[in-house]
Amino acid sequence: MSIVEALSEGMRKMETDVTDLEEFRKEVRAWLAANLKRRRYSGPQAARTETKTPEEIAESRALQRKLFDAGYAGISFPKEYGGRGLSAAHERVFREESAGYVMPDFGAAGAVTFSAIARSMLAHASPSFLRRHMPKILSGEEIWCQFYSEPAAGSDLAGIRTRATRDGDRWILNGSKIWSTGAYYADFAMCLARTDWDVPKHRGLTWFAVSTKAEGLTIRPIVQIDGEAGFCQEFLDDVVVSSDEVIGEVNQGWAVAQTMLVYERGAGQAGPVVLEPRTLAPDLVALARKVGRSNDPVVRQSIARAHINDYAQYHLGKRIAARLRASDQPQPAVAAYGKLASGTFSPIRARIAVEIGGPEALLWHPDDKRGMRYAVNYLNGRMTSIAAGTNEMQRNGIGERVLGLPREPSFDSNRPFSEVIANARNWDGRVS
Amino acid sequence: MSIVEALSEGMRKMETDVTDLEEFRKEVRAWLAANLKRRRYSGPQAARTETKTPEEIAESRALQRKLFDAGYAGISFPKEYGGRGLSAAHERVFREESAGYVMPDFGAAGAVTFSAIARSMLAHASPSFLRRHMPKILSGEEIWCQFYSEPAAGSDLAGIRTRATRDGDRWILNGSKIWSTGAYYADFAMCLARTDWDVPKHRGLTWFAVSTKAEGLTIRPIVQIDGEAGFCQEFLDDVVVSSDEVIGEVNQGWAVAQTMLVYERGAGQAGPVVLEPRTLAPDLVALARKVGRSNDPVVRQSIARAHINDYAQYHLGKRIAARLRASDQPQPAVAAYGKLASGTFSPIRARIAVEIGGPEALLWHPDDKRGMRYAVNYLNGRMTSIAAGTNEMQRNGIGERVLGLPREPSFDSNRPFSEVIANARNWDGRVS
Amino acid sequence: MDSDATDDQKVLLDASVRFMQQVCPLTRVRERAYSNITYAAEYRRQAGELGWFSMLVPEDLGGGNVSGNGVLDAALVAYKRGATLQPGPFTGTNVVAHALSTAGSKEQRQKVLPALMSGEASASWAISPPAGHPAMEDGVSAEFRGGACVLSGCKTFVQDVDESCWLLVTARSNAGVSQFLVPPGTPAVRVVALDSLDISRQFSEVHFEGAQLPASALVGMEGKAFDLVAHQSAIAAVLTAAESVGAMDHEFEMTLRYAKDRIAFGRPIGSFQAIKHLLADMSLMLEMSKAITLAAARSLGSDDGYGLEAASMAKAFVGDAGVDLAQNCFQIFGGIGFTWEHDQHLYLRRLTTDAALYGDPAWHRERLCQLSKL
Amino acid sequence: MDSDATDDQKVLLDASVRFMQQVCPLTRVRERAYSNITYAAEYRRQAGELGWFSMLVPEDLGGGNVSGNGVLDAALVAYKRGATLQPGPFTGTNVVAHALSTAGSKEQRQKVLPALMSGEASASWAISPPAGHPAMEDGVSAEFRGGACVLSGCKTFVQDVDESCWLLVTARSNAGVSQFLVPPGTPAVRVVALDSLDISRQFSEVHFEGAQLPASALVGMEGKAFDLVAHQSAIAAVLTAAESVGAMDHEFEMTLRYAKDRIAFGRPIGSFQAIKHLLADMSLMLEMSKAITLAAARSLGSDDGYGLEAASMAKAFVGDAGVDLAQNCFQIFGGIGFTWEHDQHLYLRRLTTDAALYGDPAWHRERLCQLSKL
Repeated sequence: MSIVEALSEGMRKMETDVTDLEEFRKEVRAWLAANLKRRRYSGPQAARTETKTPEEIAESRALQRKLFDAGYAGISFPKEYGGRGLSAAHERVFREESAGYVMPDFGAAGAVTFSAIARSMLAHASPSFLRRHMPKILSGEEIWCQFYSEPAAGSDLAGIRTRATRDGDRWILNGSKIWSTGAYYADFAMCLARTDWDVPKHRGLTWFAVSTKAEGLTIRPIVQIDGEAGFCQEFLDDVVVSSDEVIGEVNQGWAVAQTMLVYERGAGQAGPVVLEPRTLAPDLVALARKVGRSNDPVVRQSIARAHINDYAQYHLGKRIAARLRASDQPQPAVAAYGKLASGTFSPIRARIAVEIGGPEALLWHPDDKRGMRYAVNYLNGRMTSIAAGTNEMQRNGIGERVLGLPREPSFDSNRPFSEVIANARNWDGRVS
Repeated sequence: MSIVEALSEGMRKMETDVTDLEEFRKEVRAWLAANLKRRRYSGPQAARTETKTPEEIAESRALQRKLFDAGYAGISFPKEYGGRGLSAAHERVFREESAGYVMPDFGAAGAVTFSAIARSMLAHASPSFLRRHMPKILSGEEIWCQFYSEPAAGSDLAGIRTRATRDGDRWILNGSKIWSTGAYYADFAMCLARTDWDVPKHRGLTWFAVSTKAEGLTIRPIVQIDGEAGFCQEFLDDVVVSSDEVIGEVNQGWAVAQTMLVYERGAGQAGPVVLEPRTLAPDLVALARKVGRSNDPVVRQSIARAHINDYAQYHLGKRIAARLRASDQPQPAVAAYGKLASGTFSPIRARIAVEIGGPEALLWHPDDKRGMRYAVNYLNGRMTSIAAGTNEMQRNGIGERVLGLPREPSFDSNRPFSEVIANARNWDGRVS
Repeated sequence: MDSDATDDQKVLLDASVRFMQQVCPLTRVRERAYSNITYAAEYRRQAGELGWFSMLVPEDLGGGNVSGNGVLDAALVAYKRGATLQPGPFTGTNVVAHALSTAGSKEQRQKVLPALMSGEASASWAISPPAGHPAMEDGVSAEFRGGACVLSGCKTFVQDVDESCWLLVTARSNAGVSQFLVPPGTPAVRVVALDSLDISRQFSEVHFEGAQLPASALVGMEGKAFDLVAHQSAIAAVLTAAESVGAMDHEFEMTLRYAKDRIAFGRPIGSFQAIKHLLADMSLMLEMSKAITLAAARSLGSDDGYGLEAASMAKAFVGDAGVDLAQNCFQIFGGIGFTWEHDQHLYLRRLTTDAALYGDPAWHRERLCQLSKL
Repeated sequence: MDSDATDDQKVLLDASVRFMQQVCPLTRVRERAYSNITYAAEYRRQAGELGWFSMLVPEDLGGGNVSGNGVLDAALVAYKRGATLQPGPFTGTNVVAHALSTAGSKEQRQKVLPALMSGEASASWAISPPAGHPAMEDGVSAEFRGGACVLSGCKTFVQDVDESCWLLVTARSNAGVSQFLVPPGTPAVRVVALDSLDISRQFSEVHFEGAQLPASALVGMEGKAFDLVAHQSAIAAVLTAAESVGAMDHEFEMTLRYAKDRIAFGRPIGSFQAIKHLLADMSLMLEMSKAITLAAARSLGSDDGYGLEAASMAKAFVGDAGVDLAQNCFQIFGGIGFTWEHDQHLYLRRLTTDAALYGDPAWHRERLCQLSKL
């Protein structure tokens, strides 16, 4: 059974286990109103990977625990692993209802933990592994991050060079990882390493669970262009991992990665979590008013453009979600539309703010941290066009997997990885 | 001696044969003022391939004859072939001085005849061929066109499938050509055909001079999207050509094509022939005033954008020309900047007019032919982004030949052409 | 957008597509078949039978729709119409039917409305002034003299006016914005057929040379048409956007097929990133165009309080996206797209004209700001 | 743009580049070395020796240039400065030196001008108001009371003001637009250093809290500064555009190198059309930016009657092209470009700020229309 089949069977199975959704919605609504704080629409949330303080993390852990205790963490996860055992539809209802509330915020690492990581584990890890880790994940006790990208493997996700060598019933890991969101406060990492170098690149990869406290592991925050340090770089120097902590099959890591990708792109969520933007770009309107340009027809055009793009993006998201719900199979390439939309329009929107504000957006008093928000948004405007799959990779995916266009010539998919590395520098474009 | 060396030696040789340029400028200025009509800047000339009436062609032939008789046709061409034997610098002086005058207009075919065709012949054809044809070309008696592109060979310029078979001291041509500008009023065509199918595509091509009155040749105008028919399609059905009328060496047609390309892209001109745009986009200003929108700040932004692009394009052209003049060698890839600029900005400019004008640009009284000019410009707005090398081909050229970026993988440059054709349909992007 | 339709809507759409395939495929559009009066009358009659002109009319006036949201139903039909560049004042007739249902006199509702719904008569909306930003109500002034009303001025961009066509004229009087229903053949109303970039439809200029109308020609109260015009404008925006999305969808499919079939340099051109990525971006914009148009139709048709804004947003977004898409398709087709016999130019012409019709993107963006009280 | 320089200009540029490499390479820019007063003074002194602040001053006032076109010489130096994101009010000091040469009093010419040219003192232009479209002369009002003039209001975006910095303030009075030369340390002039997107320079807000100046502080006649301000604005536009082009050129080279070196999928990423075509387009925009900036410098510096228009065109074109280029370079660098230690963000910050400085592209487009009498 392929991963895609396994996933869709899982989704169908859960969908069939239907209790009264409307009843559930009422229950959720009441609980949320009684227990959580509301939030309001104030323009789209700019992508940003902020440094989290230990206090913020502790607060989010407590909030997550509250959800877990009330039965709202892992709503569609099996009961034996700490979930509630309800359907994906219930999960969706909760997401819709909770969209207006303040939820636990572990930064980008949180999204990764609860969507991509937890769900990929569910699909691939052994029952004993899941019993050991999943309840702690759902209750906020174990925050996870990914050790995936490497300095020499970004868009080329399978070009991993971190090496895992078997040593009896344990593995020794060596190499370097980068862009690990929130690694500095995570408890565990899901780490991808190469376990066979003499086969094509997709066929020699394996995932490991690595404690962030492991000996030989150095985690170093990366100072970002906005001065934050939400990402980390890691150096693995003879890090030892027990064979129990392999996730999925040895050398079958690419299958796990594919599952992860599906959930990262939102196929596992199947519903937008943002609010419908019905207020004309409030952040831009406020800025235009502040600089006295709200009657400038050219500025008004820009504000309208930004809001229209927000509105179109929101409804694209809803449309994608509906299509994914209607489908029997996860469709990562369909979800790629949402990613590409965000990667296309976020930089434009950030730029519009800077253009409207002029000096007001570019300069601020040193003691006015809010004054720098337009500049910070601007610097992070390309976050969604690069992180977790560049616009270019989304276009390839849409082009080949949705539109059915013929493939790009591939020079590295059929050769041993060791050979690909050796040949790349001499690449001359000539095909014999 | 390579073509590039031959060309540059030729250019140098002419440059050394200097008479007093300022004296020549005075002579030209006086002759022009006495003999030709002036024209003025009225916004950039939109690319368009218009149907020419026999009367217009006859008028242009007469005007060309006037130039020829006065010694201003083929200024830098050798005297033995009907030219004046002066330098490229003299040619340039004449072009600068005559920019403000009404010159012979054979449509796009004229530009092709006098730059690309005549100059490629000079570099490659035999002396007897040149003595036979060149004086007639310079005097306007022989208008030439190209039989180059084919229905299945557009951007892929060497993918020619018209077949020439040797038969004693003559050749038999069969196949089909397209996009032959002005073929319906041309006297001769320079026709590219495949003379060897068992070598890679660039190595089996040969050029032939074909009379447009030849038996077996059918010339059919192509009705364009703007209703004009300046281009033609041809069908060659056992057309016979004498061996005397081969241009360049047999199977070395690609070298001739390369020379032609250099001159088509303007490397043979080395100087802008347009006027510096110092009047704010007059066509757009007139349109905005007509529809009462000249005070609309959004419209004003568009008008300014259009004019700024015109101005930047003009100065890019001057800069390219200066760089080409300063160089010892023709640099077709440098000239590609001018082509890409035009291909990028012409469609934008045509669209701006339609946006400013609204119904005024989109609709017109049936008896007001001038009323349709914005619509016609709009339809032809992509002419320079497609014809004579698409934007995509220019980007490849600039990327690889100017910027030195690594080549695109090539699947057809090292295999026999017959094999390439057979394999293309089964192309799956896999490289063994 | 078929996947977005309910089963009932699918029945309507399937029947509509069959009708268009039989009666007015692209070959007939090219021949301008609709300029023949007999043909146009028959086309309208069959379209009327399908319910094309009844969807915005309440059931008690003889109208009806299949989903409970008439704007959404009409938008889906418009989408199908756009795919084969259908002629005829579909948008105009629906706008006028809506106006008469909402504000028409008893006589207008009883005499004109049934004829519009059945396709016996058509109607077009004379709204665009010949100059200036399309500040909708300009161009024609109305003056009341005794029992009659005199119209003077000019409207342009009026679609498919023929001998049987009623005109809804939006005009200014001292009292404000008023609307008039002008019967076919009214004296001193001169219709001048124009040539156009878009050859799939017929646009005219209409001159009102002191045309006298009885007071009964007023639709609603004198000077009180502002809100109704805003709503009409939103309907026209949504239906035009939906027709554009249909045209975009069809042209995109044509181009995609070409990118897979056309060989250059020993490969299909769609294997080159220059083409592949362009098509991916176009596909994104097409999906967003579908999403925003459907959202606007749902919102406007369900009176959920954001319909006018959503309609303007859809028109602005789709207007730009449609022209971008047509231009990009042209680029991918290359030389062949310059030929008259190739279809791409028909779509380029249509999408460029749609962008300007009933308010261009810039106008709708400004309108969004005004509706949002900026 | 080296190939555009004459031999004399090349000598100036080579010496300037050596100076910058030795005194203020990018590592020192990152450290904000220029915020140290002693360092800044030494930097200015050496720059003054190179003639950086004399090029817009006629020879009879002690200035001079190498080509006969001072604006062109200064633009070439600015281009080299931009490549390594140099700090210091190069534009400001040159604008003020020009203003004093053209309209300064004898005292201003004899006392202040030589200090500016030698680099002993610097000067910055206080022109941008804190709000509104940068309608240049707003923000500060001037009132004459007896022999003194009182300035009130605020200017922002004032570059690299330090203790030795003269301010040229463009202000409004009843008589029209006037300019004042404000000495360093003037009471009731409060300089507030701001943080900024651009970390290679220091911008400040300057508050005039009823600051009293003697009549001798006027530059030119009261209320008659309009033409001079227009010329200053054009000079600032050209020099800022030239600095931007230098930054673009350097960033493009960095990115091109990366595209050749970076391997993914077994190939250098520059072999993919997605990257290659983007770089080709960027290269085109860069060449056009060079062409239009040089054309503007030539035109403005030779008083050929189209200099103001050309300067606004260059600033508008380069402003947009610079931000586009920086954004595209960021995209090509991908993840590594998000790190503080990588240089791309320094260029992104600079180019984005340059676009807004001394009038953003939209402002200069509107100005072009006005200069063209539209």
